[in-house]
Amino acid sequence: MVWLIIYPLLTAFILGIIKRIIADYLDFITLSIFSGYLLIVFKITSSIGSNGIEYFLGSWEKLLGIRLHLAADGVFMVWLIALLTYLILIYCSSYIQENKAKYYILIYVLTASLMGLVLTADFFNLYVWFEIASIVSYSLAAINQNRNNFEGVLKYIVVGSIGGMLVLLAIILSYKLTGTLDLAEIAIRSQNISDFQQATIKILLLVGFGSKIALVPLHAWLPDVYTNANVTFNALSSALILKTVLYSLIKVLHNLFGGAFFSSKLQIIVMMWGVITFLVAHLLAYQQQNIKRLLAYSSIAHLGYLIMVFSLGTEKGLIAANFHLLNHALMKSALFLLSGILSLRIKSYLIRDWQGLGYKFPYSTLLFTGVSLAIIGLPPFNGFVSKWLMVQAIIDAGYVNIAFTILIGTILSLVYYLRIIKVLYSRRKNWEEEFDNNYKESKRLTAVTTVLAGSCLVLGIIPGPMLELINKTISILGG
Amino acid sequence: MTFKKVYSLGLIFLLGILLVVTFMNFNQNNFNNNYDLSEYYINQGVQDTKSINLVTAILFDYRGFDTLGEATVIFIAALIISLLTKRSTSSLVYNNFSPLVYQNISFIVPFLYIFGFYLIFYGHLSPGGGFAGGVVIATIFVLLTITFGVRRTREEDVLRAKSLLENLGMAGFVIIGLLGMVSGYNFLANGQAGFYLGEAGKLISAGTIPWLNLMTGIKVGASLSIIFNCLVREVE
Amino acid sequence: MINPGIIYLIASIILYMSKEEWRKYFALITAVSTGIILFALPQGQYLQLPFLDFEMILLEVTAVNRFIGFIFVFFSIAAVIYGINLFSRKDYCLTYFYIGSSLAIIFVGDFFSFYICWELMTISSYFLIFNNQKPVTRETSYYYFVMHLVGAISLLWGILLHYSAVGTMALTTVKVGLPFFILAVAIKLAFIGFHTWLPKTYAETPFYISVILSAYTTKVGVYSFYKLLGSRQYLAYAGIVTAVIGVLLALSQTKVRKLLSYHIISQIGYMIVGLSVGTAIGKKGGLLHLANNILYKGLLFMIIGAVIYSTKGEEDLINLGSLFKKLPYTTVYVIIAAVSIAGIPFFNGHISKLLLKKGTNDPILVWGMYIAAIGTSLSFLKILYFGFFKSAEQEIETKQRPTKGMLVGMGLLAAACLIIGLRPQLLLQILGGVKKEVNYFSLHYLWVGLQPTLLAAILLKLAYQWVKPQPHKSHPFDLYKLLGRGFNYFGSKLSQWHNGNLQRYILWILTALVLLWGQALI
Amino acid sequence: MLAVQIVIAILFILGIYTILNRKNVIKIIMGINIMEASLILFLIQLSYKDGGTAPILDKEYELIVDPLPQALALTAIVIGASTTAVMLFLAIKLYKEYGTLDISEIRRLRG
Repeated sequence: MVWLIIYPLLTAFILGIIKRIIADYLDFITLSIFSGYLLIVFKITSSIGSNGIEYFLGSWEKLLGIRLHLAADGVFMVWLIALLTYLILIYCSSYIQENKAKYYILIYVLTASLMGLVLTADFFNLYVWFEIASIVSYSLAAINQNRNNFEGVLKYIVVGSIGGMLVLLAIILSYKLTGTLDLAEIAIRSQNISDFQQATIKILLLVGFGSKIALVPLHAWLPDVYTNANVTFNALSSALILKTVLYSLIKVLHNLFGGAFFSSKLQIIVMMWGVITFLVAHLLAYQQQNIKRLLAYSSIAHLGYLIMVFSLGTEKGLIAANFHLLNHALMKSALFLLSGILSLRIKSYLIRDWQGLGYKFPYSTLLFTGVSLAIIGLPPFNGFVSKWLMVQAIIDAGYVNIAFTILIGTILSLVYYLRIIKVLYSRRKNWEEEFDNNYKESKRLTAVTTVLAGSCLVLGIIPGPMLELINKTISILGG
Repeated sequence: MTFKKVYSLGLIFLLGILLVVTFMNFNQNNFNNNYDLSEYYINQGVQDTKSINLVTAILFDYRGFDTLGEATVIFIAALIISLLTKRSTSSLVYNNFSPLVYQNISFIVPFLYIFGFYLIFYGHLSPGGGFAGGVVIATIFVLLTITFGVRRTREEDVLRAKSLLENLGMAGFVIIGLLGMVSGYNFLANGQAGFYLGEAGKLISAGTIPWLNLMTGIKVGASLSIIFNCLVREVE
Repeated sequence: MINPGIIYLIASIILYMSKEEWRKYFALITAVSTGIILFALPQGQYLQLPFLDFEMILLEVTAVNRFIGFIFVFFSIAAVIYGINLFSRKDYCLTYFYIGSSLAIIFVGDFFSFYICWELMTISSYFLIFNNQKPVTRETSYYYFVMHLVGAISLLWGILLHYSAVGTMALTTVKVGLPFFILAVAIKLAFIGFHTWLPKTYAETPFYISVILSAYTTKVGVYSFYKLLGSRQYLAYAGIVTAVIGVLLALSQTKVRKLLSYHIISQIGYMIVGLSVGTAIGKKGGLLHLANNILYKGLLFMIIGAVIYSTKGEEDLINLGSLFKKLPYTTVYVIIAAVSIAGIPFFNGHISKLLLKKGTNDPILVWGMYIAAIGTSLSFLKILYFGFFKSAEQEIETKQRPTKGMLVGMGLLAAACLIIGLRPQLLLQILGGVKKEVNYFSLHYLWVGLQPTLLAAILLKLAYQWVKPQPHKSHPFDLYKLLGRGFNYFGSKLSQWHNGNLQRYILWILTALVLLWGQALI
Repeated sequence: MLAVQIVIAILFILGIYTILNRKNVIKIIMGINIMEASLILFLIQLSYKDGGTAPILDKEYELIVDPLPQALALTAIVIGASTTAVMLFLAIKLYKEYGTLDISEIRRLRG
């Protein structure tokens, strides 16, 4: 199982060695190596039992070394990471022009670190992977061919370091209390830990991870980073990095004190936090002039939904949250990648510059419109199904008023996505002169976005099998 | 005093109080679990790994995976810094020192090499290890660059070689880890996989630990000198 | 067995892909064959589909929805013939999508698919209204979509509350979450107070699009009113208020399509009255009025469309005049439509208004309807007189004649008006018929039917100066725009706080940390 | 024990104070490093035992300090150092782009 982590790592290092030799076949080799990775993922996940697989690094059993644990619920994340990264990698192979090899190396290391976050069952190891994911994302954010993004990345890195330190503090404190770093063992040993101590560790974790997943008062770096970053980074970050960090946060919060999180008074605080997050983020998104910033705020809002529903802790809530996590990953990566295509020619992400693009890129604009409707939460797209499930889960848990805020969020999100659709389909004067009509979208870019957008529609019309799958895999978290 | 300043000072004060309260609270039920993990390391560590330096034993054997991760962090840092550095146009940069400095540096460099590799190879026997040794090796390049300057045209090749070394070090680490899997055990397995552990206290002992140390040393040395070169280049 | 709406939905995709020359024939064939299929559908429940953890009932045929479905399909045939050469590919596709979702909504049997069709309808009509040429329409469509989505969300919330209380998704009269359902329905059928989207949209889209829009959106609202809210007496009063205020607002308009739009609101009021009073005759009257309204209001929109088409965009009563010489066929149709809507005997409006009157006992409602009827007659006398018969101050030029398709389309609807007016049983038998006690053509009822029109004619004579179309500025108070501005202000304030200063952001983080940590201590 | 912990707390809030109140980017980076140092000190304090020796067992010792936190500290140091390197690099880049290191002026991105 450790192959899930070391295969991409080893690939990255070997790519670093041979990148000059294979420069001509770089795309082909990189993509075929990743196809091999998918095979590995398939092989490992197909052999998983109900208790998951455990792996002891260095063959040190009995808690001496580091333990990896692929629980049933991790399978879902593993597949999401592998498949989405693959799609984005294909997109990159056509979209990235300079320093391709190093970009691929970064993406491979990113894959490894996200896998590490999902798999690891050791608290400190989690921190290490967390930091690797962070530093890779700083790096990916800083690389942009056209524009410098150093200001955004500085904000990112400062906030990220502070968040990382809070996580480290939580880890040290829990080691001080329990004398072990294994998550399961901590749960066993934490019987006679006082409420304040538990709450302290949880809060440090929440704020530390929360500054990475941009919950509202901790969110301000994210739009700044996204504004000038490469769209592929935006897609990767929004669809995978934020989601995986959120997933590992939930995993830790759940495992650390044996699910006590979901019954404490912290739960209602986190739910309210989620509500504030998405309301504020939706309001801010309407104010934006830049598409990427707008999408960034929308990502923040959706993380608000996710953490709110995750913190319910009921089985229904987990199904809904996992499904929405999948959907949002698909939709947001599709939107970012499509905005990459749409701005290929115009080289601007300002909304007003996009006027009339709908007639130049009819297909991509159609997809963009469809996915926007999906992310607003309109039928027959997947966003609606997951919103329905989320609202239902929250009502079932007894928080009727909070459920209503999700619907208000829907209206707010409509307002700003409609703005883009409106601009895209408006005609523009003197447009023909600036823009030659013969521009065609690249096939590879279009294929990737078609797959993503198509899956949005398919999951909206036939969500049954996917929900069935999620239902099977949440056994661990559902407890 | 603006409002912001007062507010931030108040906040910091509160945070300090919270920290102290938390520490006091955490000190109360400190030893209810007796730290059996560290007891085990202290009592059994040397038998398990034949490494006298327990910190190295933990770093490269019990928790070798963490070390792989932290090496990756340096790797990424070096990668991104070298990627974002502009290709410089100036051809030669140097400072004017008295001949004494040049002589001394030339004299000191071989010893530094020896010291660095000593730290790496004796990492499992005495304080030191791959990271410390790598840093010492990196300082050699730093010293040389500061005193003798650098010829940019040659530097490109040197950087390329260093980056190759860095990648080789990382790949080597993973491959040594894979050896454990080849012999039927788990990733990064050492003693259990039947590697020659030798006798505690000897140079050739502790199975894969010295080799992992070596790889890390190469890697860290190369990475840090890449980072230094790029930073210097940016400042000019 | 298939939901007729789904045929249209599938057809819209085929229309999108089909070739230019085949498109219109295909569109017509679809509409006609759907009518035939609909005729063959027996009553009962047919199509079920498991979805999530409940059953979606995609087809449930009752007398009422069959009745409305007939009218919808019939009108779609007429509208397609009317606009057969005007529609572009996008128009065909979206129109069929829109009609399909409205038809589907009539026939589904559970809340979930009801909601989905409701949203599909909103989306497709948004893109139908969305017109890239005119910036005004862009804003309007935005307004339309947001307002309808608020309604839809309210409906969704109501459904969720209903579902979690009742436990089934079957489409019935609701028990829980009534205010949310009322809000949703009110926005859809343009209750006074929630009506602001309607005149804006219908008056500013291309005329062949407003023909289509006029028939479906609000009528689906009426159907859902019937289906979800049931008969509640207080809603009848709301209905009568809508009817009276709607007609008053209509009277003050000079643009014909705006006038007609306000008229739709007023007519919706009648239907609400009929559906809420709780008597069987009232209910039938309301439904028949719905059908009639589709027919003659659609006809009126078509007529004004023909006028716009031939004068290249003129629809202001101030400028129009003496059209009867230039557009003779159209004049015949407009007379039929106007007398129908005014409730003159032997035309269909008479029948439904009579049934409504029979159904209500409350004097307030009766008098309200009477006033609304006078207003209606007056406003159509206004259209007839100032638009078609009075000679214009400036001779208006007709640059092109209405196409044959337009004339045929209008003719179909006019014929339907006449037939229903003469033989109402033909249509009413689908609803199960009305007992013979109502003799529509007895002398008394003929007199009752003529009364409002005569009064209106006298009023027109007396208050000529007041009724005469004259340019005036209107500043309608719009609460929703104000709300939007408030929302925008709040957002921009929030946005200003993000001034890019890293230290401020870190301060926020620490504040969050200290707050959370502190609450753990306490 | 508590005395060291108070020092840790002071270092921690000193770092935060520096981040919040110093305008210079380099000083902010130093503030972050101070915070990190406080955490590493905490790790060392955790492993400390009165009269214990370093965990290098070249002969028999009575009391040996906990080696695990030391290993963790090493990892934390390396990660911190890498992040600092990237931050310093960014500071150089920002100075070139904005002509200043004043954090209150490095705010083109806002809203």
